[in-house]
Amino acid sequence: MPRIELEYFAQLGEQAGRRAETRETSETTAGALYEELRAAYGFALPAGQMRVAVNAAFRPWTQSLKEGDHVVFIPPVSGG
Amino acid sequence: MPRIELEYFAQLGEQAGRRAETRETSETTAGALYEELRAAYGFALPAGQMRVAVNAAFRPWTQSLKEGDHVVFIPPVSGG
Amino acid sequence: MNRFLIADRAVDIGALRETLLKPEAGGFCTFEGWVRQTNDGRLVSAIEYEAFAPLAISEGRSILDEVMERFDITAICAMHRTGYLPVGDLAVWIGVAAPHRDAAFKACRYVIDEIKRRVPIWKREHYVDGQIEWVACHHVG
Amino acid sequence: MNRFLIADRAVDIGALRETLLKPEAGGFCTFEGWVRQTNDGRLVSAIEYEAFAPLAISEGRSILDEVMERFDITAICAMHRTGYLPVGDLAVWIGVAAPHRDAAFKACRYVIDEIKRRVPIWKREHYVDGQIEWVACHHVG
Repeated sequence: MPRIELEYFAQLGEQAGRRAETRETSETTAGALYEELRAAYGFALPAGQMRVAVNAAFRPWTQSLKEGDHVVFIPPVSGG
Repeated sequence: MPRIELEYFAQLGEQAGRRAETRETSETTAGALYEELRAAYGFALPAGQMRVAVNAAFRPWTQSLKEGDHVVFIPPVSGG
Repeated sequence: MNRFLIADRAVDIGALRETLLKPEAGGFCTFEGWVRQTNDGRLVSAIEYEAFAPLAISEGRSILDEVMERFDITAICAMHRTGYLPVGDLAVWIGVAAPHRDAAFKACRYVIDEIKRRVPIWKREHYVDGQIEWVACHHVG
Repeated sequence: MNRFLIADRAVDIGALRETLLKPEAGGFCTFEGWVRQTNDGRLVSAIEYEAFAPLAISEGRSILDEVMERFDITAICAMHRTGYLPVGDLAVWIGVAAPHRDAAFKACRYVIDEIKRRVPIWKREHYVDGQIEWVACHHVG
Protein backbone atom coordinates (compact mmCIF):
# COMPACT_ATOMS: atom_id res chain seq x y z
CA MET A 1 0.00 0.00 0.00
CA PRO A 2 1.38 3.44 -0.91
CA ARG A 3 2.49 5.69 1.89
CA ILE A 4 1.11 9.22 1.67
CA GLU A 5 2.48 12.29 3.41
CA LEU A 6 -0.35 14.28 4.95
CA GLU A 7 -0.32 17.77 6.39
CA TYR A 8 -3.31 19.25 8.19
CA PHE A 9 -4.17 22.93 8.38
CA ALA A 10 -6.63 25.05 10.34
CA GLN A 11 -9.61 23.16 11.79
CA LEU A 12 -8.44 19.90 10.17
CA GLY A 13 -5.29 19.99 12.28
CA GLU A 14 -7.37 20.43 15.38
CA GLN A 15 -9.82 17.70 14.47
CA ALA A 16 -7.05 15.23 13.50
CA GLY A 17 -5.10 16.12 16.64
CA ARG A 18 -1.91 16.40 14.59
CA ARG A 19 -0.22 18.65 12.06
CA ALA A 20 1.20 15.93 9.84
CA GLU A 21 1.46 12.19 9.41
CA THR A 22 2.60 9.48 7.02
CA ARG A 23 -0.21 7.09 6.28
CA GLU A 24 -0.53 3.84 4.35
CA THR A 25 -3.76 3.64 2.48
CA SER A 26 -5.51 1.33 0.05
CA GLU A 27 -7.49 4.24 -1.34
CA THR A 28 -6.33 5.30 -4.77
CA THR A 29 -7.77 8.79 -5.19
CA ALA A 30 -7.55 11.98 -3.16
CA GLY A 31 -11.31 12.00 -2.71
CA ALA A 32 -11.45 8.46 -1.36
CA LEU A 33 -8.53 9.15 0.98
CA TYR A 34 -10.40 12.13 2.38
CA GLU A 35 -13.45 9.97 3.11
CA GLU A 36 -11.21 7.45 4.89
CA LEU A 37 -9.70 10.20 7.03
CA ARG A 38 -13.05 11.82 7.63
CA ALA A 39 -14.31 8.55 9.08
CA ALA A 40 -11.15 8.22 11.19
CA TYR A 41 -11.01 11.76 12.56
CA GLY A 42 -14.55 13.02 12.24
CA PHE A 43 -13.67 15.94 9.98
CA ALA A 44 -16.68 18.25 9.96
CA LEU A 45 -16.32 19.54 6.42
CA PRO A 46 -17.60 17.60 3.43
CA ALA A 47 -15.18 17.34 0.49
CA GLY A 48 -17.56 19.49 -1.55
CA GLN A 49 -16.66 22.50 0.61
CA MET A 50 -12.94 21.97 0.18
CA ARG A 51 -10.19 21.59 -2.36
CA VAL A 52 -7.21 19.26 -2.38
CA ALA A 53 -3.54 19.86 -3.17
CA VAL A 54 -1.20 17.07 -4.21
CA ASN A 55 2.50 17.89 -4.12
CA ALA A 56 1.65 21.53 -3.46
CA ALA A 57 -0.60 22.02 -6.50
CA PHE A 58 -4.39 22.12 -6.62
CA ARG A 59 -5.75 18.89 -8.14
CA PRO A 60 -9.18 17.42 -8.80
CA TRP A 61 -10.62 15.07 -6.18
CA THR A 62 -10.25 12.25 -8.72
CA GLN A 63 -6.45 12.67 -8.67
CA SER A 64 -4.83 9.25 -8.23
CA LEU A 65 -2.21 8.86 -5.52
CA LYS A 66 1.15 7.16 -5.55
CA GLU A 67 3.85 6.35 -3.02
CA GLY A 68 5.32 9.43 -1.40
CA ASP A 69 2.69 11.90 -2.59
CA HIS A 70 2.20 14.90 -0.32
CA VAL A 71 -1.50 15.60 0.21
CA VAL A 72 -3.15 18.63 1.80
CA PHE A 73 -6.88 19.16 2.12
CA ILE A 74 -7.73 22.83 1.79
CA PRO A 75 -10.61 24.03 3.96
CA PRO A 76 -12.28 27.30 2.98
CA VAL A 77 -9.57 29.93 3.16
CA SER A 78 -9.78 33.00 5.38
CA GLY A 79 -6.63 35.02 4.78
CA GLY A 80 -6.46 38.74 4.15
CA MET B 1 -12.14 103.74 -6.21
CA PRO B 2 -11.70 100.59 -4.13
CA ARG B 3 -8.26 99.02 -3.98
CA ILE B 4 -8.23 95.29 -4.63
CA GLU B 5 -5.49 92.84 -3.68
CA LEU B 6 -4.76 90.54 -6.58
CA GLU B 7 -2.69 87.36 -6.66
CA TYR B 8 -1.91 85.55 -9.90
CA PHE B 9 -1.28 81.84 -10.24
CA ALA B 10 -0.02 79.52 -12.95
CA GLN B 11 -0.26 80.90 -16.50
CA LEU B 12 -1.97 84.07 -15.24
CA GLY B 13 1.17 84.95 -13.28
CA GLU B 14 3.25 84.52 -16.39
CA GLN B 15 0.90 86.51 -18.59
CA ALA B 16 0.55 89.35 -16.04
CA GLY B 17 4.31 89.36 -15.47
CA ARG B 18 3.76 89.48 -11.73
CA ARG B 19 2.60 87.32 -8.83
CA ALA B 20 0.57 89.96 -7.03
CA GLU B 21 -0.51 93.55 -7.14
CA THR B 22 -2.79 96.10 -5.49
CA ARG B 23 -5.06 97.70 -8.04
CA GLU B 24 -7.59 100.51 -7.97
CA THR B 25 -10.57 99.76 -10.14
CA SER B 26 -13.90 101.26 -11.02
CA GLU B 27 -15.30 97.82 -11.80
CA THR B 28 -17.70 96.57 -9.18
CA THR B 29 -17.89 92.81 -9.81
CA ALA B 30 -15.29 90.07 -10.01
CA GLY B 31 -16.32 89.29 -13.57
CA ALA B 32 -15.92 92.88 -14.75
CA LEU B 33 -12.56 93.18 -13.02
CA TYR B 34 -11.37 90.06 -14.85
CA GLU B 35 -12.34 91.61 -18.18
CA GLU B 36 -10.44 94.78 -17.29
CA LEU B 37 -7.35 92.75 -16.43
CA ARG B 38 -7.75 90.54 -19.46
CA ALA B 39 -7.63 93.64 -21.65
CA ALA B 40 -4.60 94.94 -19.73
CA TYR B 41 -2.53 91.73 -19.69
CA GLY B 42 -3.91 89.68 -22.56
CA PHE B 43 -4.98 86.75 -20.41
CA ALA B 44 -5.67 83.87 -22.78
CA LEU B 45 -8.43 82.19 -20.80
CA PRO B 46 -12.03 83.40 -20.98
CA ALA B 47 -13.79 83.74 -17.63
CA GLY B 48 -16.06 80.86 -18.60
CA GLN B 49 -13.13 78.46 -18.26
CA MET B 50 -12.21 79.72 -14.83
CA ARG B 51 -13.51 80.33 -11.35
CA VAL B 52 -12.90 83.21 -9.00
CA ALA B 53 -12.08 83.30 -5.30
CA VAL B 54 -12.70 86.36 -3.14
CA ASN B 55 -11.03 86.39 0.26
CA ALA B 56 -9.97 82.76 -0.26
CA ALA B 57 -13.47 81.39 -0.95
CA PHE B 58 -15.00 80.47 -4.30
CA ARG B 59 -17.57 83.08 -5.35
CA PRO B 60 -19.81 83.68 -8.36
CA TRP B 61 -18.51 86.01 -11.07
CA THR B 62 -21.25 88.43 -10.07
CA GLN B 63 -19.67 88.87 -6.63
CA SER B 64 -19.38 92.58 -5.83
CA LEU B 65 -16.04 93.91 -4.66
CA LYS B 66 -15.14 96.26 -1.88
CA GLU B 67 -12.01 97.99 -0.62
CA GLY B 68 -9.31 95.53 0.47
CA ASP B 69 -10.88 92.41 -1.06
CA HIS B 70 -8.38 89.72 -2.03
CA VAL B 71 -9.18 88.34 -5.46
CA VAL B 72 -7.72 85.28 -7.18
CA PHE B 73 -8.74 84.02 -10.60
CA ILE B 74 -8.57 80.22 -10.71
CA PRO B 75 -7.49 78.74 -14.03
CA PRO B 76 -8.31 75.09 -14.66
CA VAL B 77 -6.54 73.15 -11.91
CA SER B 78 -3.97 70.45 -12.60
CA GLY B 79 -2.86 69.07 -9.24
CA GLY B 80 -2.55 65.42 -8.31
CA MET C 1 -9.24 62.15 12.09
CA ASN C 2 -9.32 64.20 8.96
CA ARG C 3 -6.36 66.25 7.86
CA PHE C 4 -5.40 67.97 4.60
CA LEU C 5 -1.90 69.34 4.18
CA ILE C 6 -0.15 71.49 1.59
CA ALA C 7 3.59 71.00 2.06
CA ASP C 8 6.42 72.93 0.46
CA ARG C 9 8.97 70.24 1.27
CA ALA C 10 9.17 66.45 1.55
CA VAL C 11 6.90 64.94 4.21
CA ASP C 12 7.55 61.77 6.23
CA ILE C 13 4.71 59.61 4.95
CA GLY C 14 5.50 56.89 7.48
CA ALA C 15 4.59 59.43 10.16
CA LEU C 16 1.36 60.38 8.35
CA ARG C 17 0.44 56.69 8.11
CA GLU C 18 1.00 56.25 11.84
CA THR C 19 -1.55 58.92 12.66
CA LEU C 20 -4.14 56.74 10.91
CA LEU C 21 -3.50 53.47 12.78
CA LYS C 22 -6.74 52.75 14.66
CA PRO C 23 -7.77 49.50 16.36
CA GLU C 24 -11.25 49.78 14.85
CA ALA C 25 -9.83 49.82 11.30
CA GLY C 26 -9.23 46.58 9.39
CA GLY C 27 -8.45 48.00 5.97
CA PHE C 28 -6.09 50.78 4.92
CA CYS C 29 -5.69 52.14 1.42
CA THR C 30 -3.17 54.69 0.22
CA PHE C 31 -2.66 56.48 -3.05
CA GLU C 32 0.55 58.20 -4.01
CA GLY C 33 1.12 60.36 -7.06
CA TRP C 34 4.69 60.33 -8.32
CA VAL C 35 6.37 62.56 -10.88
CA ARG C 36 6.51 60.39 -14.00
CA GLN C 37 9.31 60.58 -16.54
CA THR C 38 6.97 60.98 -19.51
CA ASN C 39 3.74 62.82 -20.19
CA ASP C 40 1.89 62.73 -23.50
CA GLY C 41 5.01 61.21 -25.01
CA ARG C 42 7.34 64.00 -23.85
CA LEU C 43 10.32 63.40 -21.58
CA VAL C 44 9.81 65.13 -18.26
CA SER C 45 12.63 66.13 -15.93
CA ALA C 46 10.56 67.68 -13.14
CA ILE C 47 7.20 69.14 -12.23
CA GLU C 48 6.71 72.39 -10.38
CA TYR C 49 3.52 72.64 -8.33
CA GLU C 50 1.97 75.92 -7.32
CA ALA C 51 -1.00 76.16 -4.95
CA PHE C 52 -3.26 78.93 -3.78
CA ALA C 53 -2.72 77.56 -0.31
CA PRO C 54 -5.55 79.01 1.81
CA LEU C 55 -8.19 77.94 -0.70
CA ALA C 56 -6.44 74.63 -1.48
CA ILE C 57 -6.52 73.77 2.20
CA SER C 58 -10.17 74.73 2.71
CA GLU C 59 -11.22 72.94 -0.49
CA GLY C 60 -9.15 69.89 0.52
CA ARG C 61 -10.83 69.86 3.92
CA SER C 62 -14.24 70.04 2.26
CA ILE C 63 -13.35 66.95 0.23
CA LEU C 64 -12.28 65.07 3.35
CA ASP C 65 -15.45 66.13 5.17
CA GLU C 66 -17.54 64.82 2.29
CA VAL C 67 -15.63 61.54 2.39
CA MET C 68 -16.17 61.11 6.14
CA GLU C 69 -19.88 61.60 5.55
CA ARG C 70 -20.29 59.41 2.47
CA PHE C 71 -18.11 56.42 3.31
CA ASP C 72 -17.82 54.26 6.41
CA ILE C 73 -14.24 55.18 7.23
CA THR C 74 -12.29 55.69 10.43
CA ALA C 75 -9.58 58.21 9.61
CA ILE C 76 -8.15 59.97 6.57
CA CYS C 77 -5.24 62.21 5.71
CA ALA C 78 -4.14 63.80 2.44
CA MET C 79 -1.02 65.77 1.55
CA HIS C 80 -0.10 67.65 -1.63
CA ARG C 81 3.32 69.03 -2.37
CA THR C 82 4.23 72.37 -3.84
CA GLY C 83 7.57 73.38 -5.33
CA TYR C 84 10.01 71.81 -7.75
CA LEU C 85 9.83 67.99 -7.82
CA PRO C 86 12.20 65.90 -9.95
CA VAL C 87 11.07 62.62 -11.54
CA GLY C 88 10.29 60.02 -8.90
CA ASP C 89 9.31 62.52 -6.22
CA LEU C 90 6.10 62.17 -4.26
CA ALA C 91 3.57 64.84 -5.30
CA VAL C 92 0.50 63.64 -3.43
CA TRP C 93 -0.26 61.14 -0.65
CA ILE C 94 -3.65 59.99 0.58
CA GLY C 95 -4.26 57.44 3.32
CA VAL C 96 -7.64 56.07 4.41
CA ALA C 97 -8.33 53.69 7.29
CA ALA C 98 -11.73 51.97 7.47
CA PRO C 99 -13.36 49.04 9.18
CA HIS C 100 -13.62 47.25 5.80
CA ARG C 101 -11.64 47.45 2.60
CA ASP C 102 -14.38 48.48 0.19
CA ALA C 103 -14.89 51.85 1.87
CA ALA C 104 -11.12 52.39 2.18
CA PHE C 105 -10.60 51.89 -1.57
CA LYS C 106 -13.61 53.96 -2.62
CA ALA C 107 -12.86 56.85 -0.28
CA CYS C 108 -9.22 56.97 -1.36
CA ARG C 109 -10.20 57.02 -5.02
CA TYR C 110 -12.80 59.72 -4.39
CA VAL C 111 -10.23 61.97 -2.73
CA ILE C 112 -7.65 61.83 -5.51
CA ASP C 113 -10.32 62.34 -8.17
CA GLU C 114 -11.72 65.36 -6.34
CA ILE C 115 -8.28 66.85 -5.64
CA LYS C 116 -7.58 66.73 -9.36
CA ARG C 117 -10.97 68.23 -10.14
CA ARG C 118 -11.31 71.06 -7.63
CA VAL C 119 -8.28 71.91 -5.52
CA PRO C 120 -6.47 75.06 -6.75
CA ILE C 121 -3.09 73.52 -7.50
CA TRP C 122 -1.35 73.87 -10.84
CA LYS C 123 1.59 72.10 -12.36
CA ARG C 124 4.27 73.27 -14.73
CA GLU C 125 6.20 70.56 -16.48
CA HIS C 126 9.91 70.89 -17.12
CA TYR C 127 10.98 68.83 -20.11
CA VAL C 128 14.31 67.20 -20.78
CA ASP C 129 14.64 69.37 -23.90
CA GLY C 130 14.60 72.49 -21.71
CA GLN C 131 11.04 73.62 -22.41
CA ILE C 132 8.73 74.53 -19.54
CA GLU C 133 4.94 74.56 -19.81
CA TRP C 134 1.88 74.96 -17.62
CA VAL C 135 -0.02 71.74 -18.10
CA ALA C 136 -3.34 71.81 -19.86
CA CYS C 137 -5.99 71.41 -17.30
CA HIS C 138 -7.60 68.25 -16.08
CA HIS C 139 -10.78 70.24 -15.64
CA VAL C 140 -12.24 73.68 -15.33
CA GLY C 141 -11.02 74.80 -11.90
CA MET D 1 8.60 43.37 -10.82
CA ASN D 2 6.18 40.93 -9.29
CA ARG D 3 6.78 39.42 -5.89
CA PHE D 4 4.58 37.52 -3.42
CA LEU D 5 5.84 36.89 0.09
CA ILE D 6 4.65 34.83 3.03
CA ALA D 7 6.40 36.17 6.13
CA ASP D 8 6.45 34.69 9.61
CA ARG D 9 7.57 37.95 11.18
CA ALA D 10 7.10 41.69 10.71
CA VAL D 11 8.29 43.04 7.37
CA ASP D 12 9.66 46.52 6.66
CA ILE D 13 6.96 47.81 4.33
CA GLY D 14 8.94 50.96 3.61
CA ALA D 15 11.54 48.70 2.03
CA LEU D 16 8.88 46.83 0.02
CA ARG D 17 7.53 50.15 -1.23
CA GLU D 18 10.98 51.23 -2.33
CA THR D 19 11.34 48.21 -4.59
CA LEU D 20 8.31 49.52 -6.51
CA LEU D 21 9.52 53.07 -7.16
CA LYS D 22 9.81 53.35 -10.95
CA PRO D 23 10.25 56.50 -13.04
CA GLU D 24 7.62 55.26 -15.50
CA ALA D 25 4.98 55.02 -12.74
CA GLY D 26 2.80 58.02 -11.88
CA GLY D 27 0.33 56.32 -9.55
CA PHE D 28 0.90 54.01 -6.60
CA CYS D 29 -1.81 52.29 -4.58
CA THR D 30 -1.37 50.20 -1.47
CA PHE D 31 -3.72 48.13 0.58
CA GLU D 32 -2.99 47.02 4.13
CA GLY D 33 -5.04 44.62 6.20
CA TRP D 34 -4.82 45.25 9.94
CA VAL D 35 -6.00 43.09 12.83
CA ARG D 36 -9.21 44.79 13.95
CA GLN D 37 -10.38 44.86 17.55
CA THR D 38 -13.86 43.55 16.75
CA ASN D 39 -15.31 40.98 14.39
CA ASP D 40 -19.01 40.21 14.08
CA GLY D 41 -19.51 42.15 17.29
CA ARG D 42 -16.97 40.09 19.30
CA LEU D 43 -13.93 41.65 20.95
CA VAL D 44 -10.76 40.31 19.36
CA SER D 45 -7.37 40.30 21.07
CA ALA D 46 -5.32 38.75 18.26
CA ILE D 47 -5.45 36.73 15.05
CA GLU D 48 -3.28 33.74 14.30
CA TYR D 49 -2.61 33.12 10.62
CA GLU D 50 -1.58 29.75 9.26
CA ALA D 51 -0.54 29.21 5.65
CA PHE D 52 0.24 26.20 3.52
CA ALA D 53 3.26 28.15 2.37
CA PRO D 54 4.39 26.44 -0.86
CA LEU D 55 0.90 26.54 -2.34
CA ALA D 56 0.16 29.98 -0.90
CA ILE D 57 3.25 31.33 -2.63
CA SER D 58 2.51 29.69 -5.98
CA GLU D 59 -1.13 30.74 -5.85
CA GLY D 60 -0.10 34.26 -4.83
CA ARG D 61 2.31 34.41 -7.76
CA SER D 62 -0.46 33.29 -10.11
CA ILE D 63 -2.60 36.16 -8.90
CA LEU D 64 0.21 38.65 -9.50
CA ASP D 65 0.85 37.19 -12.96
CA GLU D 66 -2.83 37.61 -13.81
CA VAL D 67 -2.71 41.19 -12.60
CA MET D 68 0.36 42.02 -14.71
CA GLU D 69 -1.49 40.67 -17.72
CA ARG D 70 -4.88 42.25 -17.11
CA PHE D 71 -3.95 45.73 -15.95
CA ASP D 72 -1.51 48.32 -17.26
CA ILE D 73 0.81 48.33 -14.26
CA THR D 74 4.54 48.70 -13.77
CA ALA D 75 5.38 46.73 -10.64
CA ILE D 76 3.58 44.91 -7.85
CA CYS D 77 4.41 43.26 -4.56
CA ALA D 78 2.23 41.50 -1.98
CA MET D 79 3.05 40.15 1.47
CA HIS D 80 0.95 38.09 3.88
CA ARG D 81 1.90 37.41 7.45
CA THR D 82 1.65 34.15 9.36
CA GLY D 83 1.80 33.68 13.12
CA TYR D 84 0.22 35.39 16.09
CA LEU D 85 -0.74 39.03 15.43
CA PRO D 86 -2.20 41.27 18.14
CA VAL D 87 -4.78 43.96 17.34
CA GLY D 88 -3.27 46.68 15.16
CA ASP D 89 -0.70 44.43 13.52
CA LEU D 90 -0.23 44.35 9.78
CA ALA D 91 -1.56 41.08 8.29
CA VAL D 92 -1.31 41.83 4.59
CA TRP D 93 0.36 44.47 2.42
CA ILE D 94 -0.09 45.03 -1.31
CA GLY D 95 1.59 47.74 -3.37
CA VAL D 96 0.99 48.49 -7.04
CA ALA D 97 2.79 51.04 -9.20
CA ALA D 98 1.28 51.99 -12.56
CA PRO D 99 1.56 54.73 -15.16
CA HIS D 100 -1.97 55.91 -14.22
CA ARG D 101 -4.05 55.71 -11.08
CA ASP D 102 -7.03 53.78 -12.40
CA ALA D 103 -4.99 50.65 -13.08
CA ALA D 104 -3.15 50.97 -9.74
CA PHE D 105 -6.43 51.04 -7.79
CA LYS D 106 -8.07 48.25 -9.76
CA ALA D 107 -5.06 45.93 -9.66
CA CYS D 108 -4.61 46.46 -5.92
CA ARG D 109 -8.26 45.69 -5.27
CA TYR D 110 -8.11 42.62 -7.48
CA VAL D 111 -5.14 41.23 -5.55
CA ILE D 112 -6.69 41.54 -2.09
CA ASP D 113 -9.99 40.09 -3.32
CA GLU D 114 -8.22 37.11 -4.93
CA ILE D 115 -5.96 36.53 -1.91
CA LYS D 116 -9.06 36.26 0.26
CA ARG D 117 -10.72 33.98 -2.24
CA ARG D 118 -8.00 31.52 -3.20
CA VAL D 119 -4.76 31.66 -1.24
CA PRO D 120 -4.46 28.84 1.33
CA ILE D 121 -4.19 30.94 4.46
CA TRP D 122 -6.46 30.51 7.46
CA LYS D 123 -7.08 32.64 10.49
CA ARG D 124 -7.93 31.76 14.04
CA GLU D 125 -9.35 34.55 16.13
CA HIS D 126 -8.44 34.96 19.77
CA TYR D 127 -11.17 36.75 21.68
CA VAL D 128 -10.84 38.95 24.73
CA ASP D 129 -13.07 36.48 26.64
CA GLY D 130 -10.44 33.76 26.13
CA GLN D 131 -12.18 31.80 23.37
CA ILE D 132 -10.29 30.82 20.23
CA GLU D 133 -11.96 29.95 16.94
CA TRP D 134 -11.08 29.23 13.35
CA VAL D 135 -12.91 31.85 11.38
CA ALA D 136 -15.74 30.81 9.14
CA CYS D 137 -14.54 31.02 5.63
CA HIS D 138 -14.79 33.90 3.27
CA HIS D 139 -15.20 31.36 0.48
CA VAL D 140 -14.75 27.76 -0.46
CA GLY D 141 -10.96 27.44 -0.61
